[in-house]
Amino acid sequence: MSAARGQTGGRRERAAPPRRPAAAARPDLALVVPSETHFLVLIKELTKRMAEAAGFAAGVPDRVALAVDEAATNVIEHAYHGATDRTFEVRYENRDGTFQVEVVDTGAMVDPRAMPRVDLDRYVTERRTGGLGVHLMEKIMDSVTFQRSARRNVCRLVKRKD
Amino acid sequence: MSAARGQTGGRRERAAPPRRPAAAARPDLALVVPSETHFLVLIKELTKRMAEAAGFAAGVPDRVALAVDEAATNVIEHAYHGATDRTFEVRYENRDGTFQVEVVDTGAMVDPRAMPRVDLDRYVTERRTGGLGVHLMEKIMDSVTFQRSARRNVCRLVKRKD
Amino acid sequence: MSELNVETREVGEITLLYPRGFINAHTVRHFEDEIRKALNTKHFKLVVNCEGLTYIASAGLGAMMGAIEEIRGNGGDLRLAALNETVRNIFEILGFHHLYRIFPSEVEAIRSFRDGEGAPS
Amino acid sequence: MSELNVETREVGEITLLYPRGFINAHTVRHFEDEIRKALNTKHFKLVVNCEGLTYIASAGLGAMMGAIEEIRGNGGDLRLAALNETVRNIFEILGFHHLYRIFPSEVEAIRSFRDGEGAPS
Ligand SMILES: Nc1ncnc2c1ncn2[C@@H]1O[C@H](COP(=O)(O)OP(=O)(O)O)[C@@H](O)[C@H]1O
Ligand SMILES: Nc1ncnc2c1ncn2[C@@H]1O[C@H](COP(=O)(O)OP(=O)(O)O)[C@@H](O)[C@H]1O
Repeated sequence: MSAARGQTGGRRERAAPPRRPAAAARPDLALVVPSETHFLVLIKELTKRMAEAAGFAAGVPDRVALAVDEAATNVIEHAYHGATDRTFEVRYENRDGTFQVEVVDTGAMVDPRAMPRVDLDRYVTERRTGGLGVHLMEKIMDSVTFQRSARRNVCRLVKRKD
Repeated sequence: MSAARGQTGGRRERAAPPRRPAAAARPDLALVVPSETHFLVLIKELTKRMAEAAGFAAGVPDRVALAVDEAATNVIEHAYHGATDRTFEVRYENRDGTFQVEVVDTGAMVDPRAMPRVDLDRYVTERRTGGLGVHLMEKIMDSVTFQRSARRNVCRLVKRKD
Repeated sequence: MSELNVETREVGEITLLYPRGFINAHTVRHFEDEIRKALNTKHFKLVVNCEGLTYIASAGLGAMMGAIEEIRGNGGDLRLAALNETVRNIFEILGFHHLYRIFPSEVEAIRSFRDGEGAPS
Repeated sequence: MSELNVETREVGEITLLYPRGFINAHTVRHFEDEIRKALNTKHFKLVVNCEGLTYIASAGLGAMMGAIEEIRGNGGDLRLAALNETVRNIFEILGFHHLYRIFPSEVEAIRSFRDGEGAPS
C-alpha cells in the first residue's frame, strides 16, 4: 500500500499536460457507457470477467470489479453530478505484469489534490458516510491515479499480477 | 419470420449511401472489442445481461446472446479473415418496442446478396457444416439486416418486445 | 439481473432485513429506505441477514454508517449475519468487521441481542 | 470463465465425451479434436454428455455435422444426453433434434446403443 500511496500522491499534480502512456497500448476492450447507475452492475460483471481472464486468483477479480464500480460510481455522482445524459468510457488493458483499467470522463477538471483522503481510523471513530470509495479503490489496487488529459479525466487503476 | 425475411431481403442492396437511422439514437452501451475469439464469450454474457435488462422473458436473453455471438464470430472469421489485430464494435439500443444490437466492422465491403442462404431442409439432408450462423440469427431475431455505411459494415439485429 | 429486493421480518423486538441481490449506487436507496422504516417505527435492534446479498459497494456500507449512530444512540445495534465470501472480504478490506458485529448465522445474531451483548465500542 | 474442458471415458465400445464449459468459435477446435481422436481410433459410437455444457454456438453444431457422416458411415452414431434448457433450445431452433438422438440421461443414451437402435434416417 505505501508504494501505491506514493505513486498516487506523486501524480496528484494539477493540469498535467495532455499525455498518453509511453507506448499508447490499444485497450483490450473498451466500453462506452451512459451515465446511469443502472449500468454499474454490468461494468462490475464485465470487469470481473476481464480480471478472471487476466489470470488473477480467486477473490481478486471480485475486488478489482468493486474498485472499478467505485470509480464509475464517482464519475456519475461527482464528475457528472448525477446527470444521466452523459457517457463515460471504461478501458481494459491486460499486459504481461499488470492489469489496468481506465475510467475516463468528460466532466469538468478535477484537481486530484482536492480529493479528500480518508483516514480510516478517524473514519471509524468519526463514523462519516463518504470517502469510502476512493479508499476502497486504493486498498484493492496497487496504484490509483487521477490525471487530466486531452480534456478528459482519467482514473487509472492498476493491479499487478504476482 | 416471413416479415423479417422480407425486410432482410429488402435491405440487401449493394452500396447503400452512408445513412444513419432516422433519429440517430445514442446507443445505450457500446463495446469496442479486439478481433479475438477469446472475447466472444464476454460479448455473449454482456448481451444476455442487456437483453435481461430490456425485460425479455426467460430464455429470450440466452437466444439473443447467441445471435449476437454469431454475428461477432462472423466479423472475426469472415470480415477480418481471422486477423486478431482489428477491432469491431457492438452497440446496444433498448427502445420502447424493440431491443437492437449492431455489430459494426471496418472490413472490406460485403455484398449482402452474396451471403449464402441456408435452406435448412436441404441442410439437414445434405449435412453441410457452414451457414448455420446467419440462419440462427434470423431464426432468433425479428430482423437481421446487413448494411454498408460510412465505410463500415453494420449488421443490425432487432428483437421486438411483445 | 435481479437488482435488490429487501424483505423484513420481526422476531420479538428484533427486526430482520433480508437484502436479496446487490447493493451499489443504483440500489442503495431501497436499502436505506428499509433501514429508515425500522428506525421510524422505533425498531433499533436490526439484523441484516446477508445470505441473499451477492455484492455490496461502498454506497451500501455508507448507508449503514449513516444509520449506526442513531441506532446505537437509541440503545440498539445493527448486526450482520451470513455474509458470503465476497461481501465478508469487502468488510474486512475496510476494517468494518471492527465496527460491526458479524455472525455466521441469523440465529446467532438474534441470540446475541437476547443475551444482551452490546455494540463494539 | 472456465472455457472448455473435454474428458472422455469408454464404456465397452461406447465413447463418452464430457464437454465442460462452452463451445463457440473460440473453443470449438478442442471439441473437434476430441471427436477426431475417437474416430481415429475407430470408435464410432459416441455419446456427448452435455451435463456440463453451458452453451453451444453454431461452431459447435458445425463440428458435429462435420463428423456425423463418417460416424454413421461406419455403423456408429453420435448421440446426446443431459442437455440443459439453453442448449436444448438451440438444437430445437435449428431442427437438430430431428438430426440427432437426444436422451435425458447418459444411461439412456448408452442403453440405446446396446439395444441396437439405429440413427435417425
Ligand atoms: N471522478 C471524480 N470526479 C470528481 N470528484 C471525485 C471523483 N471521485 C471522487 N471525487 C471526490 O472525492 C470524494 C470521495 O469520493 P469517494 O471516496 O468515492 O466517496 P463518496 O463518493 O462517498 O463521497 C467525493 O466526495 C468527491 O468529492
Ligand atoms: N460479417 C460477415 N462478413 C462477410 N461475410 C460474411 C459475414 N457473415 C457471414 N458471411 C458470409 O456468410 C456465410 C454464412 O455465414 P454463417 O451462416 O455464419 O456460417 P459460417 O460462418 O459457418 O460459414 C459465411 O461463410 C460468409 O461467406
